[in-house]
Amino acid sequence: MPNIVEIAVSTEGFSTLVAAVQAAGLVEALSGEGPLTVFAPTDDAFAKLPPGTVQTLVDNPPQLARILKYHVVAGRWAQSDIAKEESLPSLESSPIPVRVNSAFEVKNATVVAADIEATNGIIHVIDNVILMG
Amino acid sequence: MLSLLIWLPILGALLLAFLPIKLSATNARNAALAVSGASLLWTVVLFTRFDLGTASFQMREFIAWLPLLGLDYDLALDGLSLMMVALNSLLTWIAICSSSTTIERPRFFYSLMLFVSGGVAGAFLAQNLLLFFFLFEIELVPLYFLISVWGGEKREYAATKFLLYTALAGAFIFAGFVGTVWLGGTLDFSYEQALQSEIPLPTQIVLLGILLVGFGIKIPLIPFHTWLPDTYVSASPPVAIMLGGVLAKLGTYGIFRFGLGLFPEAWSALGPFLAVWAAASVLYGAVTAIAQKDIKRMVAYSSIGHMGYVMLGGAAFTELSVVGAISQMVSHGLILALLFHLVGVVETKVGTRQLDQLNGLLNPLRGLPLISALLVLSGMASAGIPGLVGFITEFLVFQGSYSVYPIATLFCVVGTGLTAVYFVILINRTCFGRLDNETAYYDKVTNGERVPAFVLAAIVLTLGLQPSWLVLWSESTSARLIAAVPITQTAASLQLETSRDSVNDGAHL
Amino acid sequence: MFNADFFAQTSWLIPCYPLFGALLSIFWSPAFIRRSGPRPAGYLNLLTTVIALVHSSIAFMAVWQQPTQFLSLSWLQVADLNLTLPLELSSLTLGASVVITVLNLLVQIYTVGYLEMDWGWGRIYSLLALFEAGLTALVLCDSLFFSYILLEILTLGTYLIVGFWFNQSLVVTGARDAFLTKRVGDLILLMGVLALYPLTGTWNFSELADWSQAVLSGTQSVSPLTLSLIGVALVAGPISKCAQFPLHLWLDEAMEGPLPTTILRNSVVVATGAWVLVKLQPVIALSPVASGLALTIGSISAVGGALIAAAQIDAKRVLSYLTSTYMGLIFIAVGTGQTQAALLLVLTHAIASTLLIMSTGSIMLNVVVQDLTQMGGLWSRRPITGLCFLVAIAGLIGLPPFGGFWPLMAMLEGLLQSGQWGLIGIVLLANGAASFALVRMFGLMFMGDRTAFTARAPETLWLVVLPTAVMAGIVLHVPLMVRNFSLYPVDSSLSWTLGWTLFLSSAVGIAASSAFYVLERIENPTKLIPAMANRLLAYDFYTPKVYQVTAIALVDKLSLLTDWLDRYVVDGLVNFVGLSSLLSGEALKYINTGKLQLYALTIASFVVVICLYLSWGYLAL
Amino acid sequence: MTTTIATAPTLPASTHQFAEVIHRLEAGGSMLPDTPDNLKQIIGIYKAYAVPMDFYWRDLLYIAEKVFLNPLPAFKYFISKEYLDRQNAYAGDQASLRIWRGPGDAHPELREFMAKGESGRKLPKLLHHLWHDRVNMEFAEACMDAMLWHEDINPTFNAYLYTDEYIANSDRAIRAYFKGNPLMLGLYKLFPEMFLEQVRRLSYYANLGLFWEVMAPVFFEMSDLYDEGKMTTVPEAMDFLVNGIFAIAGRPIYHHVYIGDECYEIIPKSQGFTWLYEAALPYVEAVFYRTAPFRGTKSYNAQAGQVPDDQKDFHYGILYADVFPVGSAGIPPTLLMQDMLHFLPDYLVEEYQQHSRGEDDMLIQLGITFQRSMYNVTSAVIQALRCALLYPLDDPNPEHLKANRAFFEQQIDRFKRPEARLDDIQQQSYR
Repeated sequence: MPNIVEIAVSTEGFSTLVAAVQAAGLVEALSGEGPLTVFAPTDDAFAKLPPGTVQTLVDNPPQLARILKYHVVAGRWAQSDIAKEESLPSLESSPIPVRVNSAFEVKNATVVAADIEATNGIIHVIDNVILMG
Repeated sequence: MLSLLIWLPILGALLLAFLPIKLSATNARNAALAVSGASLLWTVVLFTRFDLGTASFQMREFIAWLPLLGLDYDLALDGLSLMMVALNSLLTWIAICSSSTTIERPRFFYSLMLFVSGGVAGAFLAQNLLLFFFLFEIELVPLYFLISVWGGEKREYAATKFLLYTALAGAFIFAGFVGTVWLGGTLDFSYEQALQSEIPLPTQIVLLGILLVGFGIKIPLIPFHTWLPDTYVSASPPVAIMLGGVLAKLGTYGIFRFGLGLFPEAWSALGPFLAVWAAASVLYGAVTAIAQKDIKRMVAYSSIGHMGYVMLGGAAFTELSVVGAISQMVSHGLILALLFHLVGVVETKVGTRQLDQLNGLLNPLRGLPLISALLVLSGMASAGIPGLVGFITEFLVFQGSYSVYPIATLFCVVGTGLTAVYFVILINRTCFGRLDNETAYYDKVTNGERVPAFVLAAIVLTLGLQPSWLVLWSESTSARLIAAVPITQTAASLQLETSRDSVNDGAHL
Repeated sequence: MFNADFFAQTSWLIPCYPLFGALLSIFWSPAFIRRSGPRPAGYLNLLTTVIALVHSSIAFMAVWQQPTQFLSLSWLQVADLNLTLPLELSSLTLGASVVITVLNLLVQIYTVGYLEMDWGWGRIYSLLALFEAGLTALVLCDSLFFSYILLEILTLGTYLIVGFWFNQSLVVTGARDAFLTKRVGDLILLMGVLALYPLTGTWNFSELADWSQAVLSGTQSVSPLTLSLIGVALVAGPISKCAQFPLHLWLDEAMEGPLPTTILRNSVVVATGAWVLVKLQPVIALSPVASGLALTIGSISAVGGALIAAAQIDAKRVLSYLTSTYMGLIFIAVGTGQTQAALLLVLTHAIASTLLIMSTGSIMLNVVVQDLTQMGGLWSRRPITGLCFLVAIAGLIGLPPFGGFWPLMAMLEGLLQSGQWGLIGIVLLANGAASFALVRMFGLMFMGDRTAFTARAPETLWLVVLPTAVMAGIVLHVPLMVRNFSLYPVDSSLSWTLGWTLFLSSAVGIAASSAFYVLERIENPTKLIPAMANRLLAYDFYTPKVYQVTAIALVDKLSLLTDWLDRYVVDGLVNFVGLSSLLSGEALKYINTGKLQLYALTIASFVVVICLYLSWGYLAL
Repeated sequence: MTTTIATAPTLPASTHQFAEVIHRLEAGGSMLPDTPDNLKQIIGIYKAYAVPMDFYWRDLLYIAEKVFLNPLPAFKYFISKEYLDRQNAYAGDQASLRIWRGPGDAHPELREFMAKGESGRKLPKLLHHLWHDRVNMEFAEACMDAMLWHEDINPTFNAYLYTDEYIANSDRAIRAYFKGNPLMLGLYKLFPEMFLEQVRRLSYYANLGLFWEVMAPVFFEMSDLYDEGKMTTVPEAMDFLVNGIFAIAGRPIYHHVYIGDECYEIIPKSQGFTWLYEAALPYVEAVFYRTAPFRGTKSYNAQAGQVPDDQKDFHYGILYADVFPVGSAGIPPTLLMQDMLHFLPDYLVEEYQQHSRGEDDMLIQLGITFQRSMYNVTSAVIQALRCALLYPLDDPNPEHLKANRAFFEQQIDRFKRPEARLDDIQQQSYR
């Protein structure tokens, strides 16, 4: 079974995310032991951000890393586990509010594909980049 | 040369009223300013010609007029009249300056103002009792119109009240004059003659009493004062300046010239009573002013209080106190004119005179900062803060009177404290505080409105710092007035002995 | 020509410099110079203050250890009253003028920093300069009359400077109360001034002292009642100036004004009253009643002020009540004839309390609040200010060898010589309570845990910190000044027991306060004393309420009464007597509707009527 | 974000006191009504604000990076040539993201004012300074102080100031700065916290400087677009700001100090602090909303109880300020108004001359304009937050729209306080 990064690289629609992870120097961290839970925004999700947003971040890796870390939670959290929680502690340290009702929502994003298993964790694909605050 | 002071304005008034040419409001105003300015300049000339060493009257002008009546055209000048004439010339100019440029029926208005000015100058210069009375009485007519036509709310009531009160005062004064002349045994109304008449003391006291009531209404002293608040409040600012600054002085001038001057002995005898009357006026005016909500009314009551100081100075009848009293007339005229002018500006811009509606006018950009600053200055001048003219004149009155009537004087000192109370209320409410955002879109103050305020404030400040320029003119006149009293208990009383007696005197006042 | 003596002879110029600066500052009112800011007004006044300081210093050196010289400038000569302005040039007066200009200079520099965000520089600096001018003129002038004039002008100055931030409602009432309270004192003083002249024929302090000698020796006889009344008036004037009970409340309210003005007010402006009192001491001493009044008022203020200060939660108000305390001690000194000790106390208090307020202001500037209960834990971040505060405490209370010890010691020695044990107790008590209050304030501000309000507290602007530090240096040098200028009045027969007692009273105060507020911050030390007593102190003996129901109510009700009388009785009566029917206005109403011609016609008819009336009057004779 | 009109038929009308404003926000508008006059006013004032701001940010960075711990910083407002020429990261040819098309060094109008002042004469710098013919940096420092003092609004950044890492970084810089100065080093030994607290303050200088470095070109560009006729409505102006906020959101916030030739990284960029989270949002909260009551308008007397006990209750910022007393004593924003007065575009000067007292009360008129414009900036912040944290305005899910509304209502609730000016700026007659 591939790890988180490998899944992202091999799956279509995550090229922005992959580029961002590379720019932020997080490849190693995401390929490590884990386990980690990653909320992975699609390319469309990144495209929704106003122009320039991504570019500024890519130019400033530490800041980008911080945003990306907000999409990552320590531990292996499947949808069924998340359903019992109101929020999860992100690696950035701010909490991520989550709701699982009719839809599986992570902050203001909706999970479009849940519970993608990887060797070192689990991936939920989301349709929006989520931000702290 | 004195006649010029009378006839220049009157001629100006007639020309302004009846000259068959079209005059715009501005031109009418300029014409009036020119005429009153000319009188003012002429007054300055008089100052240069005035001989300080001469105690008695100078620059006499005499034309026999109606010998049958004992009425002559007889003018002359001494320190007292000089001060009053100067005040009149200055305040007329100020009042015309201060009147609105958009006034209704401007030609008529300015001509009446000039008419008043000329007449009052005549009254101050008159050396004939009947002439004085005639001019005194004739002022009523233009003033009646000035109040009833250009006044504020309730103007007819106020004008009528003013007319009736003053007419009544006139009746008393006339009775007093006639009595003096009659009992003096001549049929000549000349002041000189009257001076020499020998009337027994009790009769003197009766005559003086009649005159006191007459002039007391005009000044006014309590309890004859109730026409004053109504009239001052209803009158427009320029008219109020004339009324309070100049016309009220006809009363004090009359008392000094004809009461104190003609009956010095009776005057001395009535002294204690007058001192109490003065102190009562001071306190009554000040205390009542505190309760007022309308700035103009407050200033009106303040005026009653301040005229009390003049009376006190007169009552004490020492050289110092009389100089003080004469100077106080001038300083009161100046300060009152300044106050009324400023209040007028405030009312024009803000639209109200109510203390509970005004606020924050000291705000430098949206308020009336300069007007407010001068309001502080004039309020403080009136409250007797040193460095401004109000202090030194009040102080001279107090110092001059203390040795004669200590208790009454101390009460008057309390009065200045109360004066500070209401002026602080006035300044706090009007100038301090936060501007109301809903209403604070007032018009700019124009330079034309600033000029009179600047002129008066400069004089108030200059004379406050250099009071000798004010007091020196009336010194010898006061000395002459005092000297007329045969017995002592006067100027020389600044001695240890007398003052100790007077402490005791004061104790049972 | 420009030798030192020339500067002494032209000492009258000293007040003129700041006055000149004040006048020029007017141009920086918002109405005049609009396109650039108002700060030049401040720099200009700093310059004039420096000039005044240099002039005073040179003049001081010129008169040092020289006999006193007098100058006089004629002002007004009227009738038998001759008002000349006499100036006394002595090391005392010029020394005082040096102190005043130095304090002013530091305060004005401090103001540059403290009010750096303010747009009212033109006003504040012209007022500061007015005070400087007034104070230097006051110390130089040798006449009660001119002192009175200056005090009155400073009263107005107080009104304007407290009212500096006139947008705020409490400022407005504070300014009002300060003005009126001080004015009450001024007018009582004026009564004394008026009454004194007929007796003495002079207002010059030096001649008044001679006259007092004459009265004492019996060459002049004056009734004791007169002397008492005059003495009481002369004491009562300074009561309000010096914020003594019961006229002390204004100083509390005046704290609403900007802090830099508070510095001057609490240190030197209130001391003007004490200065005049010292100058008048020979006259006051003539009457046991007046001296007794000074002692009573002084004692109450000294002890009461310190106790109230110890219960305040507002930083500025602690200091304001302590000012009353020290002025009270000065009253005691004057009441017992110890003018030298009184002057020394004026000096040490002025210098130490300047530093006290400067350092407090420096804290308030970035802690934002004034509430002591919301402060704490500032020591580690603000050690410079903390040290300055400690120096100020040491310089104010009786703690040898610092400045404040010496005048108190001198007073105690004097009191001991005359055997006034009660007063000794009061001085010690006041000193102990003051020490307690000050250390309490230090503890609340600097010790304990940091609070939300003090969490962020860097040392403030250098323009604030630097003058404070310089002032601390001056405070530390006061003992040297006392020695070098031999200001200590009593022969140095220091009574060790007395010295120890004084030290002990401070130590007790410090120790008690440290126990509660420094070492261990007791959550609510007010529990230690009865709640009622605490409220009584915290709310200043309920003085505002007392004013409300007495003087204010009296004037208010009286004015309403006379107004009512005026409207309904006097006016009503007059109207009723015969004019009412006419005054209805109906009869003359038509006039107003008419035209110009009608008016003219009426005028003409009036003239005719009057002429007829005239001749009728004559003919009827 | 785009301004597609998002009508929300599924939601009933708001019952909020400011329902009108909320509906406008929900439709993608601003708190400030969309009128041509409002647009003219706010763009004009952005321009007038940006010029002094160009000085503020340069000087703030100059103080944080160069003046550093100078104990007597008498010349801290005498900015060096290097900092005047410093290229703005978002303007000029070298900018990787060019917000303003103009040059990256100091604005020409600023340079002219610094050289000649209002007097129009070339005088030595010191004379201009003493004549108070200069930019009022005190105002910028006051804004910085507000951010510093309200420490609770910037928790992440603030927490870092107390870490060992920060203290070690500062220690190195302090020692380097005072090298060869035994007095200051001795003092540092005695009172290390005193110096650290100063450095923390300087970190906020850097923070605010970096924040304003972005805002100046944003405002310049808006002014240029308006002049070119490309910005025609208030919502457009707001959207430009929203986009700007997003574009720059990730800009690093750091504090570097230059001593000699060496750079000491007190707060390194690698700490990951961002413009949006560590500067912009705290700035808005501290300066627009909270600050502290002006000493001339509120009593600080503890017994009067006019100053709130809790910093969260402080509401004295420009959104609440009474502008009428501007120009009198005790009203610090006058400093900013005066700074803007120098750089007003002609069309605003004309506008002001036609109203109220014209030349005489221009400071107040432009102050009120400034208030309007800051309501627009705050609207942009609210919309940006909505965008970042919540849902699009045209989201089909009614639950999401409800969440949006709840958010807007919560934001507008802060203007229910009586002193808030939201009501006033709805009227054109408020000037």
